[in-house]
Amino acid sequence: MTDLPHSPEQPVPARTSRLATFWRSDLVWSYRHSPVTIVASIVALALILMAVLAPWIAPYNPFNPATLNLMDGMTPPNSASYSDRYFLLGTDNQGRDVLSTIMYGSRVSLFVGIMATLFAMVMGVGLGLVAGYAGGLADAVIMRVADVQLSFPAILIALLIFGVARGIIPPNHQEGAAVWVLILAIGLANWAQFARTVRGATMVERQKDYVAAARILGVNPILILLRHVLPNVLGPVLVIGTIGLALAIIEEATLSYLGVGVPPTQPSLGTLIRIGQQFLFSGEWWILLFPAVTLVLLALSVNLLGDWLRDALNPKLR
Amino acid sequence: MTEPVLSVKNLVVEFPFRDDVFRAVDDVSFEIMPGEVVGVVGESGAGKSMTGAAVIGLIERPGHIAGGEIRLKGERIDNLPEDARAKLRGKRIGMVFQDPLTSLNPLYTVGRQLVETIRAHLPLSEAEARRKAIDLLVEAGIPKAAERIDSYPHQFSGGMRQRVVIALAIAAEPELIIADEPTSALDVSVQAQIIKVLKKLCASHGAAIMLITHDMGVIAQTADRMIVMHHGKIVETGTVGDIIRRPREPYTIKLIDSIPTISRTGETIAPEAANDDRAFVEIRDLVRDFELGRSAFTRLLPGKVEIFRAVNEVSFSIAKGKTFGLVGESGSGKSTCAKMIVGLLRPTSGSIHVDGHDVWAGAHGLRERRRRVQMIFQDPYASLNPRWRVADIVAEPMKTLGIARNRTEVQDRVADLLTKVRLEPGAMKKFPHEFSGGQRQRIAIARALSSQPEFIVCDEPTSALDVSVQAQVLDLMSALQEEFGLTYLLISHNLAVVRQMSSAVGVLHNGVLVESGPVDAIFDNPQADYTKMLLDAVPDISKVA
Amino acid sequence: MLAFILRRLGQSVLVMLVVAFIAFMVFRYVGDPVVSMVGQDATTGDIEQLRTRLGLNDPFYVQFVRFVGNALQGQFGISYRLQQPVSQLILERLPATIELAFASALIALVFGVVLGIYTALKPRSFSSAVIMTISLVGVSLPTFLIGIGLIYLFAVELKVLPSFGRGQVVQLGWWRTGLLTESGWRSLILPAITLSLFQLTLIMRLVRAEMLEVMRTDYIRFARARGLSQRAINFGHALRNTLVPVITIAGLQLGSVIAFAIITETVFQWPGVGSLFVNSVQVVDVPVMAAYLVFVALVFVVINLIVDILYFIVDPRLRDGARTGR
Amino acid sequence: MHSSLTRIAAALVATTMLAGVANAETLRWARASDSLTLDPHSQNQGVTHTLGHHIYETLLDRDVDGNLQPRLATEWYLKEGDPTVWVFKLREGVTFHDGAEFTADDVVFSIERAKSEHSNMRQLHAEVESVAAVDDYTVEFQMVGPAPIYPNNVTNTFIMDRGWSEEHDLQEVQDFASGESNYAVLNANGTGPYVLTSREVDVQTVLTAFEDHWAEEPPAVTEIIYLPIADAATRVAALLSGDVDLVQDVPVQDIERLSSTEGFKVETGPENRIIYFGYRFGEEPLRSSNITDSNPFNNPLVREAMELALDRDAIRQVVMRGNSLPTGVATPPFVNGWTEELDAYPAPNVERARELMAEAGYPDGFTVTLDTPNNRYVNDEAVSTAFVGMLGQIGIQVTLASRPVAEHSPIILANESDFYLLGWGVPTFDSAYIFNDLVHTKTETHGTYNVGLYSNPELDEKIISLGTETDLDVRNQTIAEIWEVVKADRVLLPVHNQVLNYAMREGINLAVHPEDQPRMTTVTFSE
Repeated sequence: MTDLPHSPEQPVPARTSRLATFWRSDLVWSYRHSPVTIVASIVALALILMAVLAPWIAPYNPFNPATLNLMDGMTPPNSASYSDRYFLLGTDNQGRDVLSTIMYGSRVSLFVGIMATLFAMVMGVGLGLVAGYAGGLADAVIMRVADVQLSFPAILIALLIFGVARGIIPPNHQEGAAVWVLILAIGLANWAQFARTVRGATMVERQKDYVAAARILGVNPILILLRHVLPNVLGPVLVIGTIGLALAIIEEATLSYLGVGVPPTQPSLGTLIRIGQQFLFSGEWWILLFPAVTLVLLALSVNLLGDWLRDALNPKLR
Repeated sequence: MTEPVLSVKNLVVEFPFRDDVFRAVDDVSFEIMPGEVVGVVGESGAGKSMTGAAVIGLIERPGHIAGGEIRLKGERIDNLPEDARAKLRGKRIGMVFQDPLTSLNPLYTVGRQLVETIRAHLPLSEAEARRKAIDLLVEAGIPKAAERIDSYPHQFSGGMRQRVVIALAIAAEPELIIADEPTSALDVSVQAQIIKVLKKLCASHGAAIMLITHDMGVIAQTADRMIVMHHGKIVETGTVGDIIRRPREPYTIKLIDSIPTISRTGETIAPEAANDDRAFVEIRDLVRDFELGRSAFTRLLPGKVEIFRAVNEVSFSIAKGKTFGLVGESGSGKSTCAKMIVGLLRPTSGSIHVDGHDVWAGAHGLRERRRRVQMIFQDPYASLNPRWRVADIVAEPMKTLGIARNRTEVQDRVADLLTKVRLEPGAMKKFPHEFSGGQRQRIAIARALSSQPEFIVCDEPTSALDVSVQAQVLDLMSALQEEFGLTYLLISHNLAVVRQMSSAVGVLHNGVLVESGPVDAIFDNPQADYTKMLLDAVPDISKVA
Repeated sequence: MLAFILRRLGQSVLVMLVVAFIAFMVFRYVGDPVVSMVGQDATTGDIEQLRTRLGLNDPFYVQFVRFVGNALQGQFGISYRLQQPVSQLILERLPATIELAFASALIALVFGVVLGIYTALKPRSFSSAVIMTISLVGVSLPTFLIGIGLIYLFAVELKVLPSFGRGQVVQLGWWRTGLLTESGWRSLILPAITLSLFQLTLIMRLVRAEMLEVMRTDYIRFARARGLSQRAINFGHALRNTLVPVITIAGLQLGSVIAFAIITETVFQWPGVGSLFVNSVQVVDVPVMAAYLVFVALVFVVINLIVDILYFIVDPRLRDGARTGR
Repeated sequence: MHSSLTRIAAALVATTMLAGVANAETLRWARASDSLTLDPHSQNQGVTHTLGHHIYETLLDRDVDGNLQPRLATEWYLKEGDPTVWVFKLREGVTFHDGAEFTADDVVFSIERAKSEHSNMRQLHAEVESVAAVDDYTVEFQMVGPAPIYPNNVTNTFIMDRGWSEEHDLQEVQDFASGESNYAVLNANGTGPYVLTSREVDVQTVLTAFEDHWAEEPPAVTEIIYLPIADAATRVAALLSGDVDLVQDVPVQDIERLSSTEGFKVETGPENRIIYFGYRFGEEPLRSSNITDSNPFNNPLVREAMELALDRDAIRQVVMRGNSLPTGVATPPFVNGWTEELDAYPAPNVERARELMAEAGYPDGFTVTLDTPNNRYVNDEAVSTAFVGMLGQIGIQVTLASRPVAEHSPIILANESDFYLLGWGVPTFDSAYIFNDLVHTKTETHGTYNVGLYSNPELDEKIISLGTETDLDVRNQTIAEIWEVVKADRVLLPVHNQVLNYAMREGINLAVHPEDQPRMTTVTFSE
């Protein structure tokens, strides 16, 4: 029998280097051809870098109260302050450098956002996998809970969870735990999206024969879920994760706006906006404007990336 | 016969693909005369569907006609503006798609869709259009058409829906019907009826048919002339009889050679029976019930349980080293059988013994089953985890069952297996999407062999593949059976494949094994009516007029 | 159908009980209402006494059972803060919230669906890309910022629209409506827009995605092959099929508008249940907070039920039970 | 573009102003929160009383300087020969809104009601044993003992009509536990200058002038539309956009902008409220500190260091925008017992403070959590944040726990805070009110807000004596002695007295009320 190396039905790409393959991959190709995405990713990257490197690149450390001079408060952007220090974006009502607080604040916001999203992701993906794979009662219970959860705005749920946590944690530990409570609250408020999507994708994947092949071998169901199903449902998870990150950042801001966020001595972007909003009418526009613009830029660029990712990972939409 | 209905000259359809351009249809020319049935045949990717889409003007973006011309009754149509082309559709060119389940809008009644189509093209009142719709349904062979016209698509069976689709296509009396794989999604028995309806309707309404299909058998039975396409080009055209009996081009020759037939033409490919006739696999009174319409919550409540029996007391046995073919149409329970045998689904009652071990009996049976039984699936695209490398896919069974643990040992074995299924060992590092369908099915076979099984259940192993590839895979399976002394359970709706591969065969219908026995006996001298009907319905190139 | 609705109702009751329980439990931890209720002059003894009188010293389950029992009779007790029956308070404020929610739901639905269809029908056009990108701004701006921005622009700088409240209202039976006066309509504009933006974006994107999905289906191709007009295909076939999945999600989204209104109502001082809730949270007015949560759950349950029934009407496949179709 | 916008805006302002002048007698009055109830004795809370004063009246009133003034009572004195009886002579010719005549019987009824079990005003009348009508216009209050300053306690206790109350079953004050709402919560019948026309809780309350009021001059404002607007930005926006005429609780940062905006002005004046920091006394280590073997706050040197770190003037200038009166004593200047010497505070001295910290044994400082409300006092959170920065400079690393007052108060009252910010109003205008609750050792009846659990038996004795001492000179001497100890011990760390701001449309005149209880009767209009 003369063996044909390739069937005629589908051309197989010539072998190229891994880098070249990557460069030609769908994802990269669609990225290269979307100027909005390129700009968004540059903005997002810049903001993330700015946040991560804040302790090294910020002109001041606004979290260290010892360095503050209250009399520097309300210095307008790019002008001389009481103590003769220079503040590019001015100072807030506590004499904190607005630029530095934005840098450190983004750090807090991003940390909360990323951790909360990761938490929601792990929980949602886990429950979604179980619901989609096991089906039956587990599925019914998990998805009902998710439905109820989805019908309440995340903010309301986060408020509730925040309230409960505050009730449980003794007052003296609340501030230290505030960030974690926030992460927990936002995470718990957002897991259902992941669970829903993953459940749907899992139910599709479960029907596929590669899962049957593993089941025939008697592979442990947990291993099937983790090694077979999980990698194949990660695409939509990534999309929701990205969009969820933007959402989490906004939720953190809204919670902080409602006054139930991180301590005001270590403000996040939302806390900064809450503080800045008080100066909307009094002329100190920089205290509100710069953090607000940063927040919107951050959320927008992350959203744009998520949007691109959604389209890029869903070739049908192209 | 002066003027052709359709005349296509030097048609080129291109798909700009990133920096590249993919030529789906390349310099294709042909003509269809009034009332003529022309078959367009080719394997997947041959450009036959794209040619049809180009004619009716439904090429999906970003594809477009890049050259050539299309004339309908002499009038050039490919360069018409979109709304003018839209007016031709349905009115002068009708189309039938492959899947009747998805071709109809699920939210509207059949009648509404018919009336809407009729009134879009003919100046009829609502009532007149409705009368015509009923007539069309009657013509298309829908019983009680006057009542059923107000039913929704989901209330029809697949075959009935395809009749509705044909009625819709013919509703405005077009001169040409393009039928794109009109029967591929249907069972054999239904397939024959649909072809008949299509031919009858077109004949009575005077429409020519452009029949696009991968199934040479369908064309053999239906078409007057045929066009063979390959890689976007026409390879050969001629009358059906000429091409099937005397193909000229090497591609056509190879294509026709690889088509299995239910008539025993030559040597059997299946290896001659080993002398050991003791039943290696023994299926006894296998039954499987499903509960219907119960959600997880309602299951908690007491109440009447409606039961559907998918498999009903099926018994057969397979001798070691032999192939048992299990045939049946969709819903006959053959896949349920397969699932019970490989351990994916617990039987309601009955037993399955492999080499004397009851595979559903406790931990022992479980162990024996996992070691001895393997499965090859229908869809090579879904049966390989797309995120795993080939090496890992093939190694999984041997690692899971502890056949080989040491890394180099695993690697050696995987390389060995890949060679056995005639793939380069270099394939190990690649992902499944880098392979064609046939190659993937070989990877799947390598995986099945990886646990050194004695018995392999093959569930429609080639039905997703093109004929030429199908032949290669079947060859490979036979060769491996010989080499390893494997026992196969071959499940297929394709009678020809079963006949070619099996030594014994069973026919399943509605969960019941209506007939079983040696393959020649069943095929040449069927006893059950169902088997006879099935065999009669099979389109076969040997039946060419 | 009846059996189906009964089953749904059963599930709804379960949901309500769970929410009631959570609501009750949560608020036991939010803070101590008594401290806000007594004045600066109260002594520790007074406080203890009030706690006992309010039953706050009873075991948890006793309080819960009492709560559910009363809730079933529509009794959520007396607001600690306003000293009026909670059910009356909520009923009084319901019209404001419902009018706001409906107005913004309408905006979100109309613009969401229209823009969604537009961007789906012209997926590659420049204007669609612009709409899609701009719509992301809508979900990237926190609601409170949008509200403040709109107030600043339209009320303070331009002085064309009122900055707060719902203007003049007219009493129609127990329903107090702002829709019959000009000032009522003018007051509605900014809050309704603020509240609708988020949902608008969601619905638009949902409609677009679903419609693109539908446009790729065989029956749309077949409809084109049948020579139906583009109009008939887009709006007769594609849209209706698009709306089936949209109904569920849009329905639930619109339900959550009512609860989502918390922030908008606070910013615009809109006298609805949302601002009642926020005001109550500040002073830990437990009866109001618990009743509000139960109310939101009720809205969810009712909307869910309506959505299910709509589904039945829209999708014939469901009417025959799921068994026939695959 | 910009100039045309401004022109449009200016035109619009002009039209709204015209509209405003046209119905000059109506005043749209906005503040942060609504009155909790119209039931006069249910809540002892400033906002509630403020509205109450427009509908109901009290026996005595207080002027802008805090002096007692006649209202429904024209004279009041201790009964000759019996220092335990207070006599009130009542005003004649006063009628309730429903036409009923005001008599001594109504006073007896109201005081008894205010003393009843569910009344929140009960505490103020705890010393009253019984009330009796001598004749139609004379009432005698029998006290449990000598109660020299009791008249100070009646300024927020409103007088209801006995007939109307009995008709509507109002003998009992609203009881939360009963699960029922009483008639007086939403309805009112007082003798006050305004009649309740409509009330929509949290939305708006409309009052119209009472034509038969006893006052000679009818008020300039004939109709009041009272509008609670919780969000500060919205409140200011409402004033700027002409939707309201008068706004209370103006954020300090907006005062300058408002007063410099054409057509608006801001009245400011001191409030009878002190803002202070408190800390835990006693040997027990702090809960939130890294020092686990002692309580740094218990060390007087640390307390002195903290005071030296506190830059009150900077807080005034930056955080309060000049709208506060920094002080060194925990009492507002209105209060009996306040002196200028007490009010003096040391200049900040970080160097010295660091030395004191080292001397106290905390050269590297320590950590602690500061509990602050964030919606109770003017810029409360910002004041705390600023102090956190200042303490950071002497090595005290503070974590700020900022909470809404509803969450803050329970922590305070349960003595769970190590270090906190609190404000204290003095409705009786007497130091004893401060000592009773903030300085006296915590007991069932005293020291409710002595969060730091400061305890000085000697002071306790003196504080108790204030309640019965009838010789005012002796009493004032004792008050001075107590203040001396309190200040020397730094029992509390006062920051400033709050300053109130009322913003209004140009053409409206209203002075700031020290208890933040503005009376619309005092509003005048000018051209």
